[in-house]
Amino acid sequence: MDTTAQHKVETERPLSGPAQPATPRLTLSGISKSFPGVRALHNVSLSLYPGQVTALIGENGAGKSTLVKIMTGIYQPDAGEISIDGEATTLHSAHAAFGHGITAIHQETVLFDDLSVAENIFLGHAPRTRFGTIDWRTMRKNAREVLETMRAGHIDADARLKDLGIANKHLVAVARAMSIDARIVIMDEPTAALSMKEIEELFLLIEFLKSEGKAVLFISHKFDEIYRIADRYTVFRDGEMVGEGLLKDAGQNEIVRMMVGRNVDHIFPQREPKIGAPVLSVSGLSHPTEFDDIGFELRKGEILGFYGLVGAGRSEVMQAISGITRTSRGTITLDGKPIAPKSAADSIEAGIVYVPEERGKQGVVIGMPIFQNVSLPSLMHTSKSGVLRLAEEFALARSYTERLDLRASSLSQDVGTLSGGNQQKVVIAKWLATAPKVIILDEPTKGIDIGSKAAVHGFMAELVAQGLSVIMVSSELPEILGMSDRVVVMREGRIAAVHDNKGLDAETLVRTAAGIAA
Amino acid sequence: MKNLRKYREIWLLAAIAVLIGLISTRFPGFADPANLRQVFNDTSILMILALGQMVVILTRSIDLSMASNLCFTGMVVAMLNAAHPAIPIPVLIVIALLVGLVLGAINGLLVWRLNIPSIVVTLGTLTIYRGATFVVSGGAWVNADQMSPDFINFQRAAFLGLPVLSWIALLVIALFFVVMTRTQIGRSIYAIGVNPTASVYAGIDVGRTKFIVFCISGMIGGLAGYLWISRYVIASVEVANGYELNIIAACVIGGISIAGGIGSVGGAVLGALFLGIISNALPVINISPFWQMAISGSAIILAVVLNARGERRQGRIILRKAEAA
Amino acid sequence: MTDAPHPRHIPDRLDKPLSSAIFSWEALLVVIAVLIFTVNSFASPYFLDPWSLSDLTFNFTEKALIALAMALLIISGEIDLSVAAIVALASTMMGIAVQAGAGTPVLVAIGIVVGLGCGAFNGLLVTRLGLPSIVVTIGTMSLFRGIAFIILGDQAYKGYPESFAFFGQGYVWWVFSFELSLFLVAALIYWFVLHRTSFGRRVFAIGNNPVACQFSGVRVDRIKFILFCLTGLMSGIASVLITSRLGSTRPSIAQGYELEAITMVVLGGVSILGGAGSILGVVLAAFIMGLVTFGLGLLNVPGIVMSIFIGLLLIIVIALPIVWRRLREGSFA
Amino acid sequence: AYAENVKIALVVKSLGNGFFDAANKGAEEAAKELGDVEVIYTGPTKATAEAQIEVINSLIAQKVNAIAVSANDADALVPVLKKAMERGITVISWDSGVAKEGRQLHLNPSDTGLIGETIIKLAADYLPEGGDVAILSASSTATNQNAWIEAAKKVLPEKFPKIKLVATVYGDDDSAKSTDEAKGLLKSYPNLKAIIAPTTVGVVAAAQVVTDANLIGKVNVTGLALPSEFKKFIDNGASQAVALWNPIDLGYSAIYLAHDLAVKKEEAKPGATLSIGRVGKVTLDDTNSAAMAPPFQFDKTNIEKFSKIY
Ligand SMILES: Nc1ncnc2c1ncn2[C@@H]1O[C@H](COP(=O)(O)OP(=O)(O)OP(=O)(O)O)[C@@H](O)[C@H]1O
Ligand SMILES: Nc1ncnc2c1ncn2[C@@H]1O[C@H](COP(=O)(O)OP(=O)(O)OP(=O)(O)O)[C@@H](O)[C@H]1O
Ligand SMILES: [Mg+2]
Ligand SMILES: [Mg+2]
Repeated sequence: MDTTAQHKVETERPLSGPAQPATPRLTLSGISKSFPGVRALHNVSLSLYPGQVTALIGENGAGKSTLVKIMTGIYQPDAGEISIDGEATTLHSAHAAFGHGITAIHQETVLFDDLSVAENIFLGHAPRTRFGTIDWRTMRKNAREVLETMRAGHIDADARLKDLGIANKHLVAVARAMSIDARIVIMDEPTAALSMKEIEELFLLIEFLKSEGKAVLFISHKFDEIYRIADRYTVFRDGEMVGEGLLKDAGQNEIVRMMVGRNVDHIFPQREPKIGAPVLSVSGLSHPTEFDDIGFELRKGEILGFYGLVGAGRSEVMQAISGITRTSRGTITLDGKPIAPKSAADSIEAGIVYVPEERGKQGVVIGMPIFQNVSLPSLMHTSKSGVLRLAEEFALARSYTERLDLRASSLSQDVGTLSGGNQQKVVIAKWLATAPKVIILDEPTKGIDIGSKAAVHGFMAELVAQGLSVIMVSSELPEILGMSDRVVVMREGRIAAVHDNKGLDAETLVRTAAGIAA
Repeated sequence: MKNLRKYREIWLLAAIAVLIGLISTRFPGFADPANLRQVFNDTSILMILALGQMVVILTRSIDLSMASNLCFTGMVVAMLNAAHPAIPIPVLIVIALLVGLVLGAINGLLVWRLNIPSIVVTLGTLTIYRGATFVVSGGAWVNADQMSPDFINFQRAAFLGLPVLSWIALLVIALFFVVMTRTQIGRSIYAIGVNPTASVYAGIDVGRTKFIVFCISGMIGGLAGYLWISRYVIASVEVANGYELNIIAACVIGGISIAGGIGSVGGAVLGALFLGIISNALPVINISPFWQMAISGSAIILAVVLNARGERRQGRIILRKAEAA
Repeated sequence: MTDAPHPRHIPDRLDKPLSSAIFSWEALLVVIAVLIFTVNSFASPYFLDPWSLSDLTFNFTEKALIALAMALLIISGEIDLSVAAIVALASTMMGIAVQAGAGTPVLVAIGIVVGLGCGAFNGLLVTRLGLPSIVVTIGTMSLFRGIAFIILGDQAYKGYPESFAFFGQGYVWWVFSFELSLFLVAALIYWFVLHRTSFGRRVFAIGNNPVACQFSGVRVDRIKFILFCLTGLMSGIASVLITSRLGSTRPSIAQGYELEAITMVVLGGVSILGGAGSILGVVLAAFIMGLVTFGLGLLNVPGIVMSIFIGLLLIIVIALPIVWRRLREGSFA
Repeated sequence: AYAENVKIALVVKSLGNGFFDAANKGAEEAAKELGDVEVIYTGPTKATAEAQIEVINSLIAQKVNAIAVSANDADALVPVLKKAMERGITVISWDSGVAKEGRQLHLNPSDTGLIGETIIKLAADYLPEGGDVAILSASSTATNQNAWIEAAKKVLPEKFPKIKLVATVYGDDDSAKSTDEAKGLLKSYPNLKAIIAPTTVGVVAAAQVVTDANLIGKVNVTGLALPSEFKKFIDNGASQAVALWNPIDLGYSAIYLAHDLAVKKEEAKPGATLSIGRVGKVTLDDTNSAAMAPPFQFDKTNIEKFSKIY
């Protein structure tokens, strides 16, 4: 599969259109939206221009995704006006938004696992035969064409979506957006689950969309991406619009100040690592299909980074160490004693906790209050011979969530009503509360805004200073380089290299991860 | 895995062939075309009902009220026929479809507008519709003597060597096949089952589609109501009592996933046939009728175990992909 | 310089408006129960009689005992449709034991053990093979009752010992039957387990997100297995009661109990999708169903017409809060 | 002597069944004759013992004077009926009996042995050369049907040596199941000459199956049938003759007996002779059971007339 081919035609085109095109393609003004007990958006405005990329920036819970859902007809605003090409409209359903050529790649991938790629692209607007029935043959042909134009011809239009890798799924989502000849394309944190290579591909695509004159809304917490791809910015804070303009006129610090309301300088915490004896050692760990011969050591007070491209198998290894998936061979030793966890309960008891990366599915229990989420793995400590003690649960939940600067109205609030980033804080709090020896964080800052990121990093530094050991799985190079003492690089289910993080450079890491010789 | 899923119908067909083979060793006449035609005819109503249930299950819903709907509609048309024997049968069938549609629409509206889980709604209407049968009939039965000869004989008339009932079943199967594979609504039904959230984002009106699905199962229930009553020539409150579970069992055996999104018209038909063959064969191969229940129970468990095997996700197979690359 | 982030204080809980307590599910059920009770006592002169009221409890206690365990199972996101079949199979096994001359303690033990065994069988199929419980139990429903039919055929077992009759026919004190007393005690135990123990908490959590629970060190399969066993156990106990009450066993015993038990659970406010519900609600629902059927029975309304009322009650009680909320928000679509 | 009416509950196996509706007609007739009787016609819709118990519980609470029950289960009703008797309610069973300790007397529609013989004779009369016959019964737990089949089997060898009973199957009084079973019989026994269905539901299903299979004249359907439901199949020849006792008389007698025991304080003891209005007198045997008239036969000559009555 040749996905790395360069596409000269597109990249050589002049970037972005005129500085200030005459009419915005889409204008939102005075939009407000409340949920029971939460004011998600208050009187916000936003304009999208053809051939330009607008970045929407804001902390977790600032209301970005809510706005996306309003623009795509999924939520109805309580107040405000939407106009397209200068004409006021209401988007009373997703279908209506579709009809206006608005399409979105949502924060959560929302596609159909059990349907074919072609159907995923054309569901709802499939070509018809003259009898009015679906014309499967034309649909497949068109799907192949759309994928071709996106240079994603390697994706089989007849394949089931569930047999595709995550990056290809994203491409299908984009293909769907392309297939309706969208005029407005919205991307809500599209890069959060992608590796660097795939992010590059995505950027090429966005350039292509721009060149086609589409208006693009791009949401991300990563400033390097924003500065690379966007022309304009709009900043939200606590559901209100606090600034907008051209990116070339605004510096990062200025934007961060707008976003947080204070200065944040994200410098990785300065640590004086006091590395001790090995705490956890793994050797020869193998799984029939996912990974092979994994061996490494984690020492007391150490942060061990795990780097790799998405899909390298890091999460699977960590889940095996914490007893969630079964291995076929290999040994795990904790504090010199061999352990063989058969479930997460075993590993938590032994002192190893795994903070999963899929927050919604594996992390939070939506439908339950924050404090019950936090106490869930620690129930044996907050209860006495099986009988619950609420006061202790609240105390436990409070001490950890407040340290992570959780934004919530009360500890009895349903986690489901928190923004993505705040949910992530609950997830981290939950596993920290078990007082582990070894903590494995899988993409701990995925989807977390810059202020909270600093909090999480600071917290990690604090943890190791107290003598804990941390494994941090991350696909973000700055995070890996900024936080780890040593870096394990994984590629295709095997360990490719172990580097000491002294004078380690990004290039070496990327090369080992991708398997390209230096 | 793709293969197993693709060929599930073929596996089921093979299982049915083996079953027929086994029965034939004890009762040689069973595999005769004439007998198989009869088995098909005997199973027609179950097949039709299973198709109606299938579309509901595909959307992650369930319709427990189908058998009660059948009972109610059957009673209504039987009473109409008894009172006005002159009403032509096609008109009665249309009435049955409409009555069924109304009952289905009630389920659908409650699911759609009030967002009550379908299992709760239809658990309620399961008893309500059957009770309503008692109310409209005053508890009295309508028996063969009160029904007009046309009413009884319509489905029995032979047409090109098959009874009309079989033709109706074939027609319904063909209709469902086209709808489920070739129309927007059919594909939306699948999409909703696979991923409801994504369906909303894709512009499908999930609530309205569910409403439609319940209307379909309601109409099917109504149609089956007429067919059932005219077949068994008695309309009473107890008609098809508990049959809702047979319908669901047929779907399950046919590989329709209770979690929605997975299943096919062929599967539902074959699942119904499988059950039909068992209930047809047990009496003729001299297995005590007391075994019938345990056998179909085991068949259901076996089918769901096998289907789950086929559905099981095989992981992402990083290593093999790596080797292939 | 980074400004020090001030940790914000998060209160334990916000003061709930009184209205939310008034409109709670249990309150609604209490109102309905009182309403039906009042209507009944006006409609029939025979209703307000301690013995009548005591007789009324026999209509629901066996199903309600099953409903207690079923509530936990449904909260955890599973369901068991085979409970009535378990009752039949357990009763059949007790019948065999009677034929062999077993005494009362042995009979009770057999009923309970068979129930437990059937529950464990369901639990194993669901947790070990990862099958959907609704389908598994549709299968075992036919299987268990089918076995009862194979064993009994057209026979009936009778001749249960005198002392065995106590469970289904005896009184503990005055009008309080053994069945009712057992139900009240069981309800108390289930209430405590579900609402006051970490086990109960985990049951709720599993119903809301089983995967996250597994990652959080909750032994999801083990808990589900226990819940299936409990449901089987309660069915076994119900089987002892009903067999004792009827004094005989037939394979068709307890037909249709599964749907009635589930109706009780759902009417009691347990979410059929799992993750929410209360034992108090289930107990109230059991009494409401008993009151409705008995009240209408006193007016000689046929059972099938009563079932219309139960069906309507189920839908109305569930729809009411939704309609109410929509009307108040003025957003009735 | 009674200020208010005597309340007698006629509890049937299931509501809606034409047979029991006819019995209720007789009950009302008896009530009118007796003057001070109020009949409560009730029963479950599903023919199960549990449902019948709920019905009886509410009758006990209503303090009815007497309960006359056609039982879905001979044993399961005993405890609740005992309770009724303890509370001073007169309990009798009719049609389908309750075990001795659960009632004061039982009124059999006819003599069990006689019914067993009649159902075989109905088939044999039209099979001078003999041949294979099969029985399609109601539910496998139905007490009365089982007793009749037993009796039928007993008389077979001596009285009808040429008739061969090849199978007994159960249609559960469910028309769909009965149909399947009847079909199965025709398939498994190609030489079958008659289907005997001692149940009003099964006999209709079997006759319809024979009609559908174009076997009229080859397979004779017979058994116990309600003339109004079955006329069609006598007319079309699927059946030569069926039999039944008079359900109206049965309901009439049940009310009479219940009234006698409840009001006149007649004692039900072996050997006692009780009079039942226009029907005459019955004598109790040593299980306190009485039998009414022999089953009455319907064929082409009289079905027209009786189909108008019940
Ligand atoms: N369905 C809902 N019900 C209640 N509250 C909600 C709902 N959806 C969002 N909110 C609340 O609205 C606010 C805005 O959430 P939104 O998801 O738009 O944030 P976001 O800017 O996308 O954050 P993130 O960067 O974490 O994704 C949050 O306080 C969130 O808790
Ligand atoms: N084929 C796929 N289908 C669905 N989701 C996938 C697929 N491949 C990867 N993902 C998702 O992408 C994310 C990251 O991939 P995954 O965890 O599998 O890779 P990894 O190498 O094991 O871990 P990491 O991304 O931490 O390196 C996860 O949310 C995972 O569920
Ligand atoms: Mg968001
Ligand atoms: Mg991962």
